[in-house]
Amino acid sequence: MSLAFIHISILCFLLVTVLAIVRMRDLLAVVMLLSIYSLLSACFFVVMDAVDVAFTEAAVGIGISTLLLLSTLALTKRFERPHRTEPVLALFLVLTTGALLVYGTLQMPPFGSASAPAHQHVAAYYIEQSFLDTGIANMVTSVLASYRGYDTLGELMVIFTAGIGVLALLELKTDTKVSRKTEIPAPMAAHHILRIVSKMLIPFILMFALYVQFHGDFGPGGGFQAGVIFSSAIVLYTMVFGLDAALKVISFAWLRFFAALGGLVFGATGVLALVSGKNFLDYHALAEDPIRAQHLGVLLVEVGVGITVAAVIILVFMSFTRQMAENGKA
Amino acid sequence: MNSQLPILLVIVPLLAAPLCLFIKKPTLVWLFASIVSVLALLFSLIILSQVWETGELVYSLGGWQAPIGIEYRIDLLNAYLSVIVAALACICLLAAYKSIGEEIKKGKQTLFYVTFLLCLAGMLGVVVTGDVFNLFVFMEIAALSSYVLIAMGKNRKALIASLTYLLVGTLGATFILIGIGLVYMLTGSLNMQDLSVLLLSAPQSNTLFTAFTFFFVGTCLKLALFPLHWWLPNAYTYAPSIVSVFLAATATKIAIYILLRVIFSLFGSEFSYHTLPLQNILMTLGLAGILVCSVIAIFQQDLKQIFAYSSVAQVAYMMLALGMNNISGLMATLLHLFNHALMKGALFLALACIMYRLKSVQLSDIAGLGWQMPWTMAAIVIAGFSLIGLPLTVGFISKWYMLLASFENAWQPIALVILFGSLLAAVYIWRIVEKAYFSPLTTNNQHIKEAPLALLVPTWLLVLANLYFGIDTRFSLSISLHTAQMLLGVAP
Amino acid sequence: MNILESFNYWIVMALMMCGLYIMIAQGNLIKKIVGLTIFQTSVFIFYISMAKVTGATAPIIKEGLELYSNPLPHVLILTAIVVGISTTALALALVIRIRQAYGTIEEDEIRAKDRLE
Amino acid sequence: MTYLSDISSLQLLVILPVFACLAMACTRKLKNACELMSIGTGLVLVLVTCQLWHNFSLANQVKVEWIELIPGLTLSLSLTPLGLLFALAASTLWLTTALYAIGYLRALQEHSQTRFYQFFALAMTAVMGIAFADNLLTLYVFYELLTLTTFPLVVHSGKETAVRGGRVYFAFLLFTSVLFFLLAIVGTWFIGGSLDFTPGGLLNRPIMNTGALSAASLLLPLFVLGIGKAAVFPFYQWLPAAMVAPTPVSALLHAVAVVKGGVFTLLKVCLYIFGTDVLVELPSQQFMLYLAGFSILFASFMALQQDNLKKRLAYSTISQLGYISMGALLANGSAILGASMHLVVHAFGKITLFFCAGAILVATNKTLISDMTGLGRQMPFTMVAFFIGSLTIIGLPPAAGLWSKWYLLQGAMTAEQWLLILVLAFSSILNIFYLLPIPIRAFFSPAAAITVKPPVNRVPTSMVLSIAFSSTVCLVLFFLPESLFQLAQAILIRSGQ
Repeated sequence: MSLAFIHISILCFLLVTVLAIVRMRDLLAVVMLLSIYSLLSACFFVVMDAVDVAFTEAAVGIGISTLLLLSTLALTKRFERPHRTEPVLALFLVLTTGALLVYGTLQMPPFGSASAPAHQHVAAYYIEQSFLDTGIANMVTSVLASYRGYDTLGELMVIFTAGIGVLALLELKTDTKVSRKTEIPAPMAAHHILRIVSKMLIPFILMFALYVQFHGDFGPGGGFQAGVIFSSAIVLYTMVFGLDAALKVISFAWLRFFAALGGLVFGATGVLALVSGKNFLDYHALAEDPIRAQHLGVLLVEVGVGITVAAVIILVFMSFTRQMAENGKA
Repeated sequence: MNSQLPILLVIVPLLAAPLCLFIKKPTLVWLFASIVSVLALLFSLIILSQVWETGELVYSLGGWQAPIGIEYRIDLLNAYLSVIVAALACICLLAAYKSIGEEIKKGKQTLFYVTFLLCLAGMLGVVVTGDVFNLFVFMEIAALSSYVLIAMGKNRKALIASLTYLLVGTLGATFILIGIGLVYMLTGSLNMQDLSVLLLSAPQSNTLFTAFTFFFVGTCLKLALFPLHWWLPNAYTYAPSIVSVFLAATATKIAIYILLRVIFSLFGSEFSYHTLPLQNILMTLGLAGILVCSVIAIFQQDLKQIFAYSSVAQVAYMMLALGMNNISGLMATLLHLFNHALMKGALFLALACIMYRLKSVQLSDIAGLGWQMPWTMAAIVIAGFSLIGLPLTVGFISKWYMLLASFENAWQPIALVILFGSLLAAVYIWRIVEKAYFSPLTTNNQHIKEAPLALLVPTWLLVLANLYFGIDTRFSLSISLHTAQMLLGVAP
Repeated sequence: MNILESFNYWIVMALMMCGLYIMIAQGNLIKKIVGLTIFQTSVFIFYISMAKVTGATAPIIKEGLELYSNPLPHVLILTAIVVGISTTALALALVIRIRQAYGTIEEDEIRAKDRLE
Repeated sequence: MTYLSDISSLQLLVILPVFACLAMACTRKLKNACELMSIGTGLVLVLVTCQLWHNFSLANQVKVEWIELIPGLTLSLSLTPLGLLFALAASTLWLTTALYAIGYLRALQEHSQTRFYQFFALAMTAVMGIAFADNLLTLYVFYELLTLTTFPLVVHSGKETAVRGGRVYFAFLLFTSVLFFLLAIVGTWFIGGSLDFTPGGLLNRPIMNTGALSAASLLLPLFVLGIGKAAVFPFYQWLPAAMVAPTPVSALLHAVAVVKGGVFTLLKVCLYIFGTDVLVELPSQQFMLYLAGFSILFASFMALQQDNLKKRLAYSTISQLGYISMGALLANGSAILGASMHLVVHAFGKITLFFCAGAILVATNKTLISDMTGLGRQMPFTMVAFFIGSLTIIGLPPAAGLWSKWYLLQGAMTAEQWLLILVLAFSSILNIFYLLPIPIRAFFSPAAAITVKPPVNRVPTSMVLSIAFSSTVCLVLFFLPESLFQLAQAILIRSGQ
């Protein structure tokens, strides 16, 4: 019951946060609350045994989306203009939808019951067989990368699309290369402590990223989380030392290249199976011993995911920062 | 090789997209993309013929048997849709060379083609997959890429349109996601084939009802069924011309396909039509949509707006026919999927021609162009006739089946409304014709020349298709008949 | 009858509805996007709570454990989160462009400017 | 003597004008090319039709299927006496009008003549298609085609008035055909399970079996209103509106091709879709008859008030069409006979009148009847022709109108429609009032001596020739109507009377 108590209270916290967001006019505060919301939901996921999801939510919700929102705020304005009309229609729509959902819950399989149909059919197979099939302890990884690997390819392509989209939308009006020392805002570069600490931190972050990348088989983690962590290192570097310095480390052209590369690595893994007469993404084509084959396949795929995710996130962040540079110039 | 076709159909464009980034010159990228789309069309045609001969194809990805893994399960409906999408993509890319070269600046053209291929891959992925969650993922690929494509429009309104579309589209997708969740909760499976069996045996529960409703509302948001259509007109209007062509011809069709799957494959027509009042809902919304949107279209000044609203009206037609819940009605829907793609493709391509020469598609600006750009305007006229539903065009065939369906249900008044709707279409086509042919040539249109062949050829390909498939209807009729029988579970 | 059985879901529904409300009702584009994020996240929460089996542990094979929570929804949500963040990134990029084009990110002001044209 | 098999000549009649149109497009550079071509086409059409007539016999079925649009719905042509009758009249008059048009267009220096001739030819395709359509769908296709091809001719001048007139023309015809005609066709398909024109009536058996009389009697009004080209009462405005067109167009299309296409369709529907046995059973038949009667009287009264000659002729056309529709709806032997004869006779009479109107316009730029007093002295020939035409329309000897009206009256009597008999009689008197005064005042007006002016320019020979031809035919058909009569008889035999 204590566990139940914990997760109920988390849910209540979530509700409070959201209600606060509804009322709040200060967008900065809204963003902060949103990251708190993500943090809480991450905790909730942990309570619900979804460690991988929690990990990802933490990385994405608290890290990336907050970062992006903040930089957008920096480019737009902080306070929302209060509007007079109370939207009755919206309220009505929302309430009807809610009512519908609640109506739906009335005959749902009870929460947490092991006998619910959701846990019988396919899930049961995964729990019993996945280790024997793939030799991967972390079922989430095995399902993600092997059983439903194709979904992951799709997911990767979604990120890729987003990256391309951001690139297409936020291009420079002046097509000259970004190398204007003064305009690029790197105010933190002045703080010695920050510089030293971040310089010390970055290698560890990168190492941790690699650990997460390759440890996915045994514990929570995997290509996506690793990619996010990896990118966070670069992001930190950019924030502290400014865009120019970061661009010296890795240029847009390279980022584009890597973004494409990751997807292609994933694709190539699948096509490898194709050329050897097996179905797309059938890792058994990679080696005789099925377990090793699965391991190898998952490894390759995860690497692909990691590369693209890292590249795209850096790409998006940098294009946002570059816009700041534009505004600073303007 | 042949056994791999289903997956090749999707991954060829999907993986071609990142490859484009390694090509320097936009022209080469265009060439590459066109080749890819032609390949896709080829695959889809072969698949269609295979399905026609041997029945549905099954392809389990990763070698994992469904429902453990994801599978592609292609029956006539999937194949039919994939052909439509791939064919339109080919035509669009053919026309893109000139039009995009004109409307999008050099630096971005490569990105455009990448996004276009992603959009194509996403749509094909949606069409062929046999797994609901996989469907969601690929739907998102298609959706995200189409937001980007729309936002590439010159006018700043394109940005707003794109964002609105993004919000609505994501809302719809999330609704569908909720639906998927509920369905999974009830059955523990994500495979459509599996679900269709399990859901039939599943007890009638609120949850089932809620699940259906979320699927339905989500798809209706995406297919712009009448009251949920507000995002569509601007999206089509301010997008680059080619994008308007592609989306107008395919995007809503994909959503309709999803709806068909949900109604007939997942929940079964028995549940949808008899347990739920789906029939009345579709009929009411359909009728309202036809009348309201046709009337709105009449009062537009921007040609793209006119045809965008007419698209909403045409979607309403399909929903109306779907609401008839008989073979002829379903056939009409399926026929119109194809026919409407042809009409709207031709019309928006013609607009692309005008855009290329005039840099505008305002009704007031095309005065007297009938004699300056004879071929383009003739294309608009013929495709317009098809939209009205005059005989010997594809429009007539689908109209005919809609009328038949309403007679079979003894709903003659509705038949009257359908015909009245096509008269409204006649009115807005007529405004264009009169402007183009019977109003004096404005001074700044004096020097306007006919559009380049690179644009005219694809336009007229579609126009001729409008006539050809209106006269020789064996292809579309036989396929839609068999598909309808399959969906309704009637023995052929 | 355990109150948790539905209470859990009801809060999730409430979260969803708040997100939806923010998205529909609020005029500020960033706020809308925040609403969208909340809406999606609450759907994730819904999925994850669906996967929970009382007394089970995280779906990572260990000796001596046989009751695991359902891994499949976790996988789906991993994917969904990624899709979500991609959408958000794209939306924010659009917002930035809109701000540059219109000088505002308030819906009604933008509409007013469009009407002026 | 046959050079072509009937099948091929049937198709030739429909296809040839299209080729003529294309050929004109190719040779638009050459001077007079398209005049020659249209004359040539006209000649060929007439010859081929005559040949068809010559070796026509009820025994042999001439039928050709082109393509199956929808399972059970084919585009197909076949030769029926009624169709042959219509085709004969149409092709002859088309040739005459083509001749007339040359003179007319040249005299008035009309612009873009090539386009004119092209659409003129295409319209002929549509007419032939209507004449030989083997089922309702084919007929509908050509019916719409006729609307589309004649529209450019109506708005030929491109002036604001022309465009407005054209709008009314197109709107009415499209509106009726799409909203009612198509609906009726679907209904027929639904009840009858086919759309083929079957002797004795397609709906005859299903209705007699299932007793779906009420449904069928709903169909009849749909057909009568839907066939807007027949200009039955509520939907007649398009015909006066179409008078903005050049006179040859008004002459051929709005005295012959389009309107006759309409009533022809109505006849076809009554004979071969409903069948006379069913038609008389229908509750709605009576209403439709009265509607026709009303439009006869109404149009006659309207005609009386018109001062513009072409407008007056247009309204007279409407009332005459009423006769034919009435005959078709009466659905007994002599009524059908009268209707089908009137189809031809009225065509010749009315075209003569229009030709004269055009001649007057060319010669004196006069369009108003009030200005035409004393015109007889300047252009006696034209006025004599006009007189003959008027006699034909009214139905007085020595003009052929007598026969058709006689049979119509007889039909009305056999059906014991006393009210309609009164209508017929009264409207004939009205005809006298609105037609005869024109030639009479032209010749015998005392005031005329003062207002005599020399014609602005002389009437071209081609126009004179065609006027002479059409008016003589009116007389000839009076003195030896056998051939016409036999063909009309054949219709009855074919439709199982």
